[in-house]
Amino acid sequence: MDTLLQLALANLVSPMVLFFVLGVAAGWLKSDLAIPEPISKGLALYLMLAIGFKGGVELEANGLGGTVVAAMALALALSFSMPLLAYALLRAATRLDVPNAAAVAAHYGSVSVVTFVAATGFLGYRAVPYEGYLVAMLALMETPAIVTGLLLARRSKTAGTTKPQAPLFSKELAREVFLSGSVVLLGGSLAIGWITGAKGMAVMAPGIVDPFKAVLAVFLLDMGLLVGRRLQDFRTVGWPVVAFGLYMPLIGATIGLVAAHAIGLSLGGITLVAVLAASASYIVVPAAMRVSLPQANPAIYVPLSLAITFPFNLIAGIPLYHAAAKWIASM
Amino acid sequence: MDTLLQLALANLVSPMVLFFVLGVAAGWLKSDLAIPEPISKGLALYLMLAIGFKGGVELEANGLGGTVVAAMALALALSFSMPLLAYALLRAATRLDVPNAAAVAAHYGSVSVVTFVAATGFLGYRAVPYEGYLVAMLALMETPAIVTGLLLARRSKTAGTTKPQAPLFSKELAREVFLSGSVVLLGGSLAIGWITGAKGMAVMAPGIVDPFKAVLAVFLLDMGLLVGRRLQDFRTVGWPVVAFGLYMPLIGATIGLVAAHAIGLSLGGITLVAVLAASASYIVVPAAMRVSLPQANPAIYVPLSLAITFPFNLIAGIPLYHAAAKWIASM
Amino acid sequence: MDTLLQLALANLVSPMVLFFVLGVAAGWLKSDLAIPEPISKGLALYLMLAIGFKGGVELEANGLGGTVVAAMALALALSFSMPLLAYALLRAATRLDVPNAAAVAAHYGSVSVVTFVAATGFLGYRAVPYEGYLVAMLALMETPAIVTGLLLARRSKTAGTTKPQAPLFSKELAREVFLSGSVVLLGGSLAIGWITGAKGMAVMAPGIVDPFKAVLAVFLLDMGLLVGRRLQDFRTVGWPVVAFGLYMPLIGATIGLVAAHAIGLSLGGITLVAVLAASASYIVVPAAMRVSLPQANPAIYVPLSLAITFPFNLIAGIPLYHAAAKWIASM
Amino acid sequence: MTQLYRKKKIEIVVEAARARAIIEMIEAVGAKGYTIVPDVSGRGNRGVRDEAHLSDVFRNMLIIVIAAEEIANRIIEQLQPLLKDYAGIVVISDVEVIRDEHF
Amino acid sequence: MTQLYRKKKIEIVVEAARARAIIEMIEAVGAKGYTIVPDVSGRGNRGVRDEAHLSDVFRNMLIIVIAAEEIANRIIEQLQPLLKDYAGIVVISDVEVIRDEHF
Amino acid sequence: MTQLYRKKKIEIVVEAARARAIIEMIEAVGAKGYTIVPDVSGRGNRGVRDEAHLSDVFRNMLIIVIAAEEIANRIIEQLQPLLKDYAGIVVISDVEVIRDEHF
Ligand SMILES: Nc1ncnc2c1ncn2[C@@H]1O[C@H](COP(=O)(O)O)[C@@H](O)[C@H]1O
Ligand SMILES: Nc1ncnc2c1ncn2[C@@H]1O[C@H](COP(=O)(O)O)[C@@H](O)[C@H]1O
Ligand SMILES: Nc1ncnc2c1ncn2[C@@H]1O[C@H](COP(=O)(O)O)[C@@H](O)[C@H]1O
Ligand code: NA
Ligand code: NA
Ligand code: NA
Repeated sequence: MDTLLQLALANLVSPMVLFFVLGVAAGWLKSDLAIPEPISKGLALYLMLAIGFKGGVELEANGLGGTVVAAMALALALSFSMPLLAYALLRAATRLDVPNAAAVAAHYGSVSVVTFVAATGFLGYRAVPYEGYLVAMLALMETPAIVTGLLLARRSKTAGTTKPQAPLFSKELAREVFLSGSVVLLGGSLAIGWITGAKGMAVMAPGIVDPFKAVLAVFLLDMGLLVGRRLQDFRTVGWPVVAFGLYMPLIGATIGLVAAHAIGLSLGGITLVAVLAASASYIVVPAAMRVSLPQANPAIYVPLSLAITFPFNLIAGIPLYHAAAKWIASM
Repeated sequence: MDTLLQLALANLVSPMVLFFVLGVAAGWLKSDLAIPEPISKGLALYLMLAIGFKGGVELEANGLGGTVVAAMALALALSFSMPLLAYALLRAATRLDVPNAAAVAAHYGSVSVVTFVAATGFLGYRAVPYEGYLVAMLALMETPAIVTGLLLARRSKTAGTTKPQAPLFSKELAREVFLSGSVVLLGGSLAIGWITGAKGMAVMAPGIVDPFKAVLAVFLLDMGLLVGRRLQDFRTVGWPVVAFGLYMPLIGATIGLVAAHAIGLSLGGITLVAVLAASASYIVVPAAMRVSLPQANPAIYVPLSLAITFPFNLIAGIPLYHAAAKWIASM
Repeated sequence: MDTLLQLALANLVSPMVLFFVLGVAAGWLKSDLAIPEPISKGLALYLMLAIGFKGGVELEANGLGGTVVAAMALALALSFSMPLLAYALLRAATRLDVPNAAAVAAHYGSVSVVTFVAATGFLGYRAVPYEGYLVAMLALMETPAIVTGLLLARRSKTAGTTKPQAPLFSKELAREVFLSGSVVLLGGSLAIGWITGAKGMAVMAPGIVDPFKAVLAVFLLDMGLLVGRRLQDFRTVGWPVVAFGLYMPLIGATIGLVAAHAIGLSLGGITLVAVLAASASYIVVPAAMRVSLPQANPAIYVPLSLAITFPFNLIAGIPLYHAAAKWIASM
Repeated sequence: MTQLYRKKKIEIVVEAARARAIIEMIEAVGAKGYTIVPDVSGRGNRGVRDEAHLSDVFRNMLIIVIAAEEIANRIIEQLQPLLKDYAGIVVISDVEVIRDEHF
Repeated sequence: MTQLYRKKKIEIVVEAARARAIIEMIEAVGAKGYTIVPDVSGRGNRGVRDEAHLSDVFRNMLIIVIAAEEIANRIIEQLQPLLKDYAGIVVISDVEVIRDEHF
Repeated sequence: MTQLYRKKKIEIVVEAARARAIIEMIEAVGAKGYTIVPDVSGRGNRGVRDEAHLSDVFRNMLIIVIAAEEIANRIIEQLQPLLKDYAGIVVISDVEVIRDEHF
């Protein structure tokens, strides 16, 4: 336990987490500190391009080991199935109705790119290596959960509408799911990194490797501002739902730990899969839900994943999951 | 020919070209991947500042050799005269009317900054040196073609209008031509690089040299998105015009190769002049044409230079012109 | 004097100052060169984050020496008191009425972050060390002057209004003063640098140290564009007021020099305090004045501090104050 | 004097997530054009919708259509169901235009 | 046919520094919503107000409120003192809306 | 009650390349002010005009002028030739304003 506390404290005093905390404080106190919208979108794109490209280069360097296929299958399985568990918990433990429970559930099957990136930063800080192809898991896990969420919501919809039931997968949704900017950029950069390998990395490194952590710190400042301004939305959400936002990551991480250990990932890899399973989407899934499940209230699912689960994972979750990964890896 | 194919393939798998291809695919498939407008303008400014500054520093280092004046004269001559050739071809081989043919012609006398930058990246990758002052040619070639284009358009205008003929060069156009942002930034950075020399470079290098290629890759991703979204504009343009967008660069490059060889430039320099002559403007000239030649249809000239000539030069043209430059330089 | 001239000339040919001059020229000639608004806000945030963080790290490295408290007290004293002097001069030497004189005075008690940053660049270029905690002075001096300015304006207000006098410090103003974005970001980054120390710096350096000067150069290009476009506002301002914008920095710098020498700062430190005292705010104070002293005309105080005092300090002031600091330090 | 033509102006403030569907409807119904102000914020029944957005979930758009009365009526008719479950308002007014062929 | 309800539309162009106070007034007076176009430029009595701004001092905002006549009158009444010393204009017109419950 | 004054509102959606000329005309004709929404997208006779632009060639602006009827008429008169060969629409409506001295 001593190590765990030390880990948590060391994480707390990294510039990344401190800038996040600064942002939360400034946002909560209604400071006019604000990072212009296009800049913050640009930073998000940068992080995805960089992490995807690095993953691709490492994939090329280390080859497609036997566990790669298993890892990809695991990614799909987790993203498709975790919403079922989340939905059951929400219906049992909160008062959310069917569409809202389905929408929230979809978020927890998907992932948070920035939480993943912060976890790679955490590992890098401690020189813990991890499998480069896990970035592909990140890309794969973004969207399947949306499908499960919509299927869950179906159950109620049939009663409410008089029109013949709309197809589950509209063209608009398909675009949202398969051609979502983050999926394309993560996947595309991974592919380009994989094709160009070390030679490509030599070209890209001064832009995407060296300043990476500083950019991440600035982006976390921005996320903090967003979270700080949304802290008051807690009230809308209700305490049983807030509690879900804290225990669901723990459940997800546990599943991730066990599964990642089972397919034979390294210590770093186990940590990252736990983080993926624990994190919740706050960009891609909200957008998809708003288009395809408008009955669900965004004022519930956005603050839940953004203002509760995200900071929890960033500050407490990552060191915790890493400690647990150590323990499970040493067994 | 073996070398040429190899060159083309090697160019194809550079991160720059691959990010461009990724962008085209994402744009064509209507992915919501988008680089915020201010970021993409910022990246364009960065490229111009960096390339201008580097050119100036190299100019200072190597002094104003005898060929400099010749190169500058060549730049002006090419930009002023190439629209005449382009216009004749367009009137003979396509159905464009006078204002549209004149407007398109003006684009091909001018240049594409990004194509030039990509070509310097291509040369850098292969450690082929080139004359630093060629950046000044780039700046000089941007706008003279506009004047020729407007003069060509005059021929028809006189008939159509009842009002006394407006002066060819309005104040608005003069500003567009001489004080266009890219001309000022390229020229100004060149001058500053030239004044501050190696000492200035020491200050600026970590910002403008090291991450340069990564920034270029991101910018090409953005250009790809733009091209991908405009690919459908082909239909508006018509096949004879599309064909012009492919053979005109070849003609231009040939003229550039011969002229550059004649004034005694190095292998790298010959390649770059060929690229300048082959490339077509899609920022400065469209803006000027819209102001001064509104009868011409931007839905013709923008997709032609942006979605046809630009990708052609980027992917096939640069390695081709370089191979040709090797051949001509070895004679 | 020989050294002074040399200093001034050397400063003039630094890329930073030259890019500023380029910007002024382009802005004045109405070139359409423009750095997109979000980019320029982003660059300003970058400079503050970087300068704050570096200051914090140096503070941690060198410990809180005896002079730190004295320096902080000096910062508050200067910012609170200098508007009194400025106000007296303005009322005596110009025709500005009470609210306008009070508003202008407030600007000169506060500081210009970019001028400070440019001065650190100037010192860095000459390898002159300075006390890291001076960044805290910068943060502390931003806002107290606002309070003095508003108190000065009170004198006239009582006569003009029929309503019961509004409280001096509205909630809106408090937010503007204490939670102004630049105060929060400077102070927060300083704190984070101080907490994370050298380890934090290792993480952040490739992002905030290496490209710092190049970013500053680009930001000064942008400031130049702004100044160039506002040069015509001179006419609104009137010559006695313009003169104030030139002699007030000299008076402020003199006070700063003497006070900084008195509390025992190094050569670099004396220079920077002089620069702080000489510079005038053009972001934080205008915003606060517009909210709390709307009778004052922004078309007077913005061009005065932005288009007159800022360029004066940047081009002539910094080398001058540094020469004076050398002289006073050698006594 | 320039000839003026009477038209209806419809202004729609709607969350970005719904904008695409509405624009498709506007085109389908036969309007000859529309204008979009891509980034507006506001407050309404569904609380504050501001600029600080990672996704478009809390972003509003303003869509403006000028159309002949008959087409305007069709648009209004079809907006009601399209706005169910979404944040949005619809405002109609009388305007005049020049260059009738644009509408 | 969809039922339409008569309302007033108030458009306010005002410098950004004053926008917060005006929005608070609009809320206090009982309007159910408003829309903001956050970044407009312009020229008026107080000269050019453009986009090139470090602070918000030279930035304009456009605020749009749709409200029943009575509330509109209250807003207009209170705008006059709020605009003293500030750049800004107020424009009122007649409009119709659907979904009356939003206003 | 606050005094209201009847004016005309002219809204012009026009491609950015033409905006400068139109604004100069508006000033020349004697209007006391105007407001610009600098970045709107849309579709009209000349096809889609969207945000993805390197140059301003495919960008629209929205220009709003409030003016007395007489000046409004002059503006409308002069817009017709200025819009020839350019994408753009002109919409006129009746409005009321406070603070008459601004118009
Ligand atoms: N009364 C109003 N006046 C102007 N804009 C409004 C009004 N009510 C709502 N809006 C705008 O319409 C959006 C959606 O409204 P609502 O569906 O009521 O939440 C809000 O975010 C505002 O931008
Ligand atoms: N006649 C007008 N028509 C349209 N907008 C105007 C008009 N007059 C002023 N404005 C807008 O209102 C702002 C403030 O106006 P003013 O208080 O007259 O300086 C200006 O910056 C313009 O954006
Ligand atoms: N009927 C309409 N309603 C609203 N905006 C329109 C309409 N027609 C055209 N516009 C706008 O005016 C611009 C130019 O129109 P046009 O000249 O018809 O291409 C378009 O890009 C739209 O932004
Ligand atoms: Na998850
Ligand atoms: Na060319
Ligand atoms: Na000062």
